[in-house]
Amino acid sequence: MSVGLLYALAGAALFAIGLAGLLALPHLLRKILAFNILGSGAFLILVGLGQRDGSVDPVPQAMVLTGIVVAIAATALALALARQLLERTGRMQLPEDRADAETDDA
Amino acid sequence: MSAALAFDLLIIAALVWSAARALTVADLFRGVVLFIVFGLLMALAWARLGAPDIALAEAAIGAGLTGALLLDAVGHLRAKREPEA
Amino acid sequence: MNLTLTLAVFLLLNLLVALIRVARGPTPADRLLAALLFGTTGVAILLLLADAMSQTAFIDAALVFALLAAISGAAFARRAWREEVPDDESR
Amino acid sequence: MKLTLATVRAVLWRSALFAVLWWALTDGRPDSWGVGSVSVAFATTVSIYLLPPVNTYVSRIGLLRFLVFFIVQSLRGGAQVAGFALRPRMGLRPGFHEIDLRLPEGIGRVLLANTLSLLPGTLSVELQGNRLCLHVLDERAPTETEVRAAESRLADLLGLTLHTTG
Amino acid sequence: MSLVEGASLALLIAGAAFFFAGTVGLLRFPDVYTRLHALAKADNLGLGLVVLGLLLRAPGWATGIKLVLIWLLALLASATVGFLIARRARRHGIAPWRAGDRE
Amino acid sequence: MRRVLPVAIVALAALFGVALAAAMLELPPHAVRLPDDVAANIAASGVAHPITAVLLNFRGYDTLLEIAVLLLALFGVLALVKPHAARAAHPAHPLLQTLARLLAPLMVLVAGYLLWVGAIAPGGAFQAGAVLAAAGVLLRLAGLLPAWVAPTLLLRVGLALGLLVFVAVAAAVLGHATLLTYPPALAGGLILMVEAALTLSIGLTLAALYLASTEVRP
Repeated sequence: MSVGLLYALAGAALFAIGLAGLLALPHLLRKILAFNILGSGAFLILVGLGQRDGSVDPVPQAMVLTGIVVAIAATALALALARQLLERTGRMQLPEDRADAETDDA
Repeated sequence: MSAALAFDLLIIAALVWSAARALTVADLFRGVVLFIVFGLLMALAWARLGAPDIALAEAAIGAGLTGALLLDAVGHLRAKREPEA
Repeated sequence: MNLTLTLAVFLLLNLLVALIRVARGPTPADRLLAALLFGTTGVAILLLLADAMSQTAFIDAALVFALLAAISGAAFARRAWREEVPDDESR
Repeated sequence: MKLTLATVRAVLWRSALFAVLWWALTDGRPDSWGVGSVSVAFATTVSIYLLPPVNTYVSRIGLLRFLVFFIVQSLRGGAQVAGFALRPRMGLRPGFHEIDLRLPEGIGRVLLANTLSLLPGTLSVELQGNRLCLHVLDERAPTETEVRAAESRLADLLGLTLHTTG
Repeated sequence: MSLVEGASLALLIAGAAFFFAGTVGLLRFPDVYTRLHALAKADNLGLGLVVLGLLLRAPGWATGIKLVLIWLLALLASATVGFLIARRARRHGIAPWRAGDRE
Repeated sequence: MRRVLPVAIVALAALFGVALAAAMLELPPHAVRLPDDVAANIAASGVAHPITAVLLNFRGYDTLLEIAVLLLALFGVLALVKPHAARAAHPAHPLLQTLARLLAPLMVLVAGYLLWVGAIAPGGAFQAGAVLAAAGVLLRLAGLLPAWVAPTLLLRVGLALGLLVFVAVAAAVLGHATLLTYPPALAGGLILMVEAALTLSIGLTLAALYLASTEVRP
């Protein structure tokens, strides 16, 4: 198994973890972390699969580079929105999640 | 087992572990610290994948911006809470 | 047998052991210390990888790491670990 | 900013320093100086803006002596901490130690606080005015003498005069 | 193995040993201040020795200067961050561990 | 019900991950060899580093859209900041200030280096922009940069510069060929120009994102 494929498989695991977290966790800050983990998983899959035969492929690398910068911009925007929600409602959770949130905001 | 394979497996195990823990630990601040660690590990992973461009970007953004943004958010959240015991 | 790579593996292992401190705490600062350790050790690992994989670009990555290492710590001390006294701005 | 001799000298020295760093970064490639000259100019401008030049004189012999002192003490510091960490019974005797600095206000005190954090047995904890609070690993160690030694080296380096405490 | 190579190897291994000591200190030392000592000193010496070891293998002056610059930056960062965190800890009223206390 | 839903989500996500991994293991060898295409065309791209060639020449649209996305995110954040709600900088301890005063010029220099090196080796506008933004973050943490109030005209120009230069260059070469296809003789110089503007734009936008998003007040 090549190094690329190994990391691509790790990327799949990270993607799954991020996806589960994004959907299941009520706290918005956790959702943002989960979103970033999901993104990192996707990036690893892209680059890892791109070079699973051992050669370096610049195209997915360039795409991931763009993706990282977009991800940080999205994170900053999401954090700002979450803060706004905190100011408005006093909690960092979406209204529909509030009913079943009990443990997560330590 | 070659040193390279050992390095890759360690990195991957640490990546998956820190990602899972960052989302599941009870304390939010601990989650953020684990996420910062996750970002630094990602930079090493990119280096091992032979993608120094991405390693550079991840190092710059992971160390410089993500950490600052998230720590700021945690501080904001704490300040909004009742003073802790 | 590549010795610099073996040393890099050793440092990585070392780093993962240090993560126990994140779990143990007890103060937020203690938890962050492990992340700060990642900064310096990460620089060393990248430098060793640069030697082992003959990729000089990793030295640049290490330089960026070292240059920005202070930011997380400063953000923590200035923003995350505030005084517990609630002042007007934190209401 | 007024164009004084100090400013001109600072600009020259700092751009020379940045140029050397640029040379090192780019591995001495001659075709880099197009971007390089602009970068060096920017870096120097930012530096002059953030750290306005003051009339301090950096003694070259002082610098050399300070460097030797610093490296030797760093080695000792690392060895000491490693010793404490690896010994079965650590034998730590930590505590706070307050001290009044004789260095004048400014960069000297900041540098001293940073240097002491890297020297054996001491970690700067608070610096307010001329009062420096240190955390020491061993209360029985002669902290006072070590701080004074570092202080004089720094004063030599920066050409500062020490106040007498009293 | 030439003399330079041997020296470089020895320095690298010594550097790794100091990183190890730093980790042990981080785990064993009793309070946040002493742990900061471990971080600031053992690590910088660790990185310093690793840099020195790689310096002996560096292809030219330029790489050498880069490596030394990296070390200096790490020194400056860790001294300042150590100070900031220790200061915050003291402000929070975290008392230092004294000999005789239990961890 | 409350406990069942998260468990179901985790199970489904795990299933998804396994399916993804299985699909990757079954994947046939590459049908198209993109690295060969890149290698074949790199001589005409104006730079020697394949990733920079892809980002700014072969797939220039991606980068163009990316900088637009960055600006959009900043607009989003700025919409949340009440004007003049921002506070003046609260000066940090002299030690942190000194660190920032020493490091910020170095960050500028390193950003310049990353920009230059992108033409021949790993590096480029993104990395340079990120380092530049980090300088802004550090200065803000040290209390040396005022909090975000409202962008001045000069700042606005700086923010938009990357996008503007990119579009201007694209328009200028439009008559020559299709959009964002540079004439090979000029490609190197044009890419450097675009990259310099991009670095400034990305750096300012990321720094502004940090400054503004940490100042959100009702």
